[in-house]
Amino acid sequence: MRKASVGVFKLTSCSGCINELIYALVKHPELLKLIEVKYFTELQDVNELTELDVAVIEGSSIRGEHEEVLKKIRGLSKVLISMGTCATLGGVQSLRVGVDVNEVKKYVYPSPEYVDAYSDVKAVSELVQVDLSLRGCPVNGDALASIIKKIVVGGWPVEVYESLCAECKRAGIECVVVTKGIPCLGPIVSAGCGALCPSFGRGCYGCYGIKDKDIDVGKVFEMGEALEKLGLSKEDFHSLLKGYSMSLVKSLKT
Amino acid sequence: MLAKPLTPLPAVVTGVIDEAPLVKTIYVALRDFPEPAPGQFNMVYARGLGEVPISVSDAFRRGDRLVIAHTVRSVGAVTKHLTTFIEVGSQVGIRGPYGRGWPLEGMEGMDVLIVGGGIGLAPLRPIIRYVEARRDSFGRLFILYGARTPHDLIYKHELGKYTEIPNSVVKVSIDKPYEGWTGYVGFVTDLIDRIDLDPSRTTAYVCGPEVMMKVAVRRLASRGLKADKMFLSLERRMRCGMGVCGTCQFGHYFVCKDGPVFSYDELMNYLWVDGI
Amino acid sequence: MSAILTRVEGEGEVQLIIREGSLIGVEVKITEPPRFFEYLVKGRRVIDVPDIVSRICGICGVSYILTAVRAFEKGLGIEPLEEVEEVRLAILGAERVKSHILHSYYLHLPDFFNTGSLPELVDRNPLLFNHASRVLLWSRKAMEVLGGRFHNVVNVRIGGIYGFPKLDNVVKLLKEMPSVFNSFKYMANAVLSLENIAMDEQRLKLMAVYDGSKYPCIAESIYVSYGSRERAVPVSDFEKIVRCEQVNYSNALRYKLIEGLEYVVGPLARFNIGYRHLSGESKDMLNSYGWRPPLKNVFQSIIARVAETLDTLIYLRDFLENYREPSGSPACEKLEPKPGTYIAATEAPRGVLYHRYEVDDYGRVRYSNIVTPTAQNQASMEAVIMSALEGGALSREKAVEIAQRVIRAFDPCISCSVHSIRVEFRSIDDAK
Amino acid sequence: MIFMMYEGSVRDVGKLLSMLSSLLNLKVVGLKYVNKSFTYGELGSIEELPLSVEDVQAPSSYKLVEEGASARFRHSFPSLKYFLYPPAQEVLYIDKDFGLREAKVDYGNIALFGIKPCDLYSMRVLDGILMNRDPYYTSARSSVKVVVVEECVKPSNVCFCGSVGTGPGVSSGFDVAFARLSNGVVVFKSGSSIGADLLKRLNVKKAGDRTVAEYGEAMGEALKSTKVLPELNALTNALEKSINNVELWNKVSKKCVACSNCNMVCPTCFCTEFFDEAELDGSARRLKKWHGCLSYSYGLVAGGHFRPKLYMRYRHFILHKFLFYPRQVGLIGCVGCGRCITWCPLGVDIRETLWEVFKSVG
Repeated sequence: MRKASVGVFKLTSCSGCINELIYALVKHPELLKLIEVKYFTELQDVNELTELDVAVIEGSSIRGEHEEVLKKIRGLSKVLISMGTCATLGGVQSLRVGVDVNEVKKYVYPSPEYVDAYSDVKAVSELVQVDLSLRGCPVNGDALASIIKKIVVGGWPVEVYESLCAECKRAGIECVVVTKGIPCLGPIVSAGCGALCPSFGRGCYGCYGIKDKDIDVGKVFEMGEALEKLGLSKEDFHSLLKGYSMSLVKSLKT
Repeated sequence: MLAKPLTPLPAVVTGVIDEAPLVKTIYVALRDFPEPAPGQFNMVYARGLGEVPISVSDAFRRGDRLVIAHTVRSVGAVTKHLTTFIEVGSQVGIRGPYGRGWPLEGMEGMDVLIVGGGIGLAPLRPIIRYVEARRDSFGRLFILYGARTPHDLIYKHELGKYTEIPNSVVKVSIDKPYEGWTGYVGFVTDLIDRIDLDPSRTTAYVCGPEVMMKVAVRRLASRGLKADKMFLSLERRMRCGMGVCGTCQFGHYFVCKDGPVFSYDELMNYLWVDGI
Repeated sequence: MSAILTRVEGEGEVQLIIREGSLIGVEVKITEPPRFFEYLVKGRRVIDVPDIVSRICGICGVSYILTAVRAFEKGLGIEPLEEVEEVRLAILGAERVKSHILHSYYLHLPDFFNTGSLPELVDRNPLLFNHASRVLLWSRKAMEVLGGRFHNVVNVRIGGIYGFPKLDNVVKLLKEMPSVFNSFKYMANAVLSLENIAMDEQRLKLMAVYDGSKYPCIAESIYVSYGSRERAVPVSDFEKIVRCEQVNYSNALRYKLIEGLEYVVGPLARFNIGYRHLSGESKDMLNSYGWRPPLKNVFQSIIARVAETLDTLIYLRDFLENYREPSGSPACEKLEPKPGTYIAATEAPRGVLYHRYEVDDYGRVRYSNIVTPTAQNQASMEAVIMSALEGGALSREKAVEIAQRVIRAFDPCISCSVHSIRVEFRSIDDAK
Repeated sequence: MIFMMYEGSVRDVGKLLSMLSSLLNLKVVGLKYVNKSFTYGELGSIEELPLSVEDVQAPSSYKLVEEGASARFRHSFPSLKYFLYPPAQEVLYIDKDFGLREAKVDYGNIALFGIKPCDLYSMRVLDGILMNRDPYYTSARSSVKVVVVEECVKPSNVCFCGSVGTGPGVSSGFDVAFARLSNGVVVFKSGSSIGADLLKRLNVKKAGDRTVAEYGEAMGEALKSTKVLPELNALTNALEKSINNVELWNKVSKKCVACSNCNMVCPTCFCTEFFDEAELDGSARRLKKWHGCLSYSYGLVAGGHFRPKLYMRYRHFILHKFLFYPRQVGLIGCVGCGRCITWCPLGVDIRETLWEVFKSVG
């Protein structure tokens, strides 16, 4: 079998998903024999931007250059994967969206004029066509390995869209909302983490992002109402949505 | 009950035919596999990826083996794999045959009307084989078939031969004008109005996209066909093929075991309800 | 001339400024885009801060969480149960193991084996890879059992933790410990017996969070060693003993001691300052290979990392062996933030991590200042590169390679440092 | 059917439990309450049953209170299907040469102990779908040799078994049933020859007239409190008529966010999805997991969707229980346990939905 050429690129992010990818490679070193890593600065010294079978993008775009780079990568890649919540939905840096970036710069930097960033934070899919979106802050390394394996053997993951609650119930975890009145975003958040927070008796704060197929403004509003009764203010609920689901929040307007 | 109801039988691919863009027919040869009836389907398994329900588009004996044809269109993860990576000699898994096929026994003497849209011709082809093999037992054979473009027609090599079947009428349409196409342009359901139909002695077998089947039902009804003489083959998400996974439910039917073929009068209460 | 930094966490560049054939300056630039974390926590509830700042770093999020948690708990007079604190320290320990193995093996070690990539190193020494992987994969399991996941752990909160780890999971972890120690020792042997680690003395000023009672980790004092003298100040005075400066060539925020001297934080500093607190087993292991404090050169940081990893593994073993699932509440239920200033410092894997938060009358963050280890090391990085290259007639490629190695020895965590460093984006094209 | 009734105490319930293992050599399985959490599993002793806690249930709210001897526990979120049809199972391993290895389910011989009438009924419903078709369910279900039911003398706020005829008492499909009256007396009845034999060996006395009367009164009260829905025939007629009423279904599903908690806790929801795990050597694993009809994937196919709107999936959930199940297996598919009400994080109440439909088109 010809080795699949792979490039791993980072935009605005913490490298956490890249570390999950490294974990996946460490856990399954046989993967390294089936792929040819062309670009991956965290792993190797010699990197070239060339035609790729698979491009993996971590992080979101916060300025024009990111968009150019992304378009270039898209043009060179057969398959483009957005890895993690930042790349797929915007990520935690989106918490600043809605405020003029000059305000933000002034707040953090003594010389704001040197900082290049626009007011928006854009998910990869807002800029180029994405073939596969993986959520998670961070993305789950085991799920990542499973998907890479399928792609390497010539397949494609069969996606199932469901709420975190489905995983929570299947795992036999007692619902924190119903039994303890703890605010939990699980009902509107995409499954994928294995109901991590509820397994520690804590409410989901939405780091896999809200569902993108069956949620509209009305449903988000209903959820907000329910959470408010449990003590999570609208403002704080919106922050959680912004922080982990920004690109969907944008598309929810109307 | 099968001894191993959820376990596919390993099968070697013996032939692959390019039918149309994204569409291939995959032949597998199996020993000890029940002979499928026209309209039944198998679950085809691509190892490590998943299973998909695929209609049997042909089945015949070769020596001690049963050769089964599955016509697959690349739309999802598994079908994409089947149409891209599977070649002669590849291994797949097969479970089946499942479901209730086309009612043919008891229809002797009737005219047979086949209406197929796109890849929907695949499950109808065994009817043609069946009637051809028992030509004297049936009345006229109408084959109405349509696709988006001439390229999207499947069984191209065979379509011409259908006209050679005695007492048959074959009409083929494409949706929009296409350079070089001299046949009918329009929807396949339009052709229903262009044949000499005797509603009192016709059984209609319809398969295609659900919208097309709905139009066909209306047209056929307007031509005087009774609801119990129209048969439709439905598509749904299917995971088990035998009524346990629940994902193919349509009203109270399990499409996999109660169907996939239904008479229109069985469906009447559900077919027009969006998303039932 | 400049080169993209590789095998570091995050994205950066090193620029060597050469005039008339001689090196006149070094710039370590961070090309990582800013995320404005201080702004992201502005207006947020105190309880939400730890999960947000965790995302500053993809390797050492627990350090961020715990520093924030520590700041608020201290300021609000919350004292979590001892069992709770032990769980949190165990999570921090698991993170230290993960970070050190990741850095030492996956990023740094290829330098000593003269390979440019991890896959090459794996090819060349599969046994070493297997052993390092076993330790790393175990640290992942430990983080999952104790904290929920490999990073951005979900089990730490202000006032305690969310849930006690399940005993049967702890037992499973413990069962694997002997083979983890075994693997670690194989890896430690490979590192400690390296013969190409630089030995020359660099006269480094060192800083750590240290109060004299235990190996630097979490404490109320900041300790600075100037080589010949030393001083300790309360954590709350941290901003008085350092100064934040900008240099004209990059406008990067960097930190120096108030006297204008660059300083080093991280494993090397901790090791030299806290050596006496290391366990006998760790000391014996080092001594048997001839390593003794003080370590004099940043390339020897890898020795300190090995020592710390062993010490942390011993801590974790003790914790796991003595763990009983407590029946008490894992956290104090009431959290009523008051207006005021909240400060804490801890030792992240890369060194001193300092947080200061101002909370308003509504219990929301009004202002914050987060000083990361990499920001503090940056001046030293440049100085060390400068001295390593001074006077030598090196080819440009060699010079860049040495500069890269120095930076990797520091283990810069670029994604964490960026929020306080001016950013200059270099497109991938230019880098080619 | 008239049952012979006996009376005893909670001690006799314990004795019955140990008889099942000592005498009949059965593994006794029930809803265990250990370390403050519920799971189905083998019961070591009666102490592991939730006998001194009471569940206080309401839409989106579940609290357990310690009530001592007067506590009457009804249910928590795990229904019997957690045991008979587990949430996730590996079903097949395919090696690199396409050799197949099937997972086996072997539960041994089992007595179900202390299950409630609603859950007993759910087993009949699941049998109708899965028995002799799904090999794993068939195997697990066939291992059940004896069923001991606890009748509900004190249904909860969300219980409506009386409305659908599945409880609070039982009249068939069990071996022994017992009811703990408020005065501490436990009434036993047998529903099979095995049950009769067990009660004989248990040596409990025939119930006195007063006990019989108290039992009758308590069960009557319980039945009354759970009759909260419109009459079933009228209700199903209304549902039939509502099928095309998109506006109505949008209205009743307004609060629903498609989280599928109701599917997961419903004792008669059985839908499953298959997943494959690929290994690089060519081998693979196949897993089966519960999948809810409220989830977006339900009805999704490559290239299209048969239930793209949420109201369609919610409507299917309701219609399946009341209209489709009777046509599929001849039994009503809703057992009236109310779990979907309690465990809906947004408090969607199936009783309200049914009334709304009934009033709108009934």
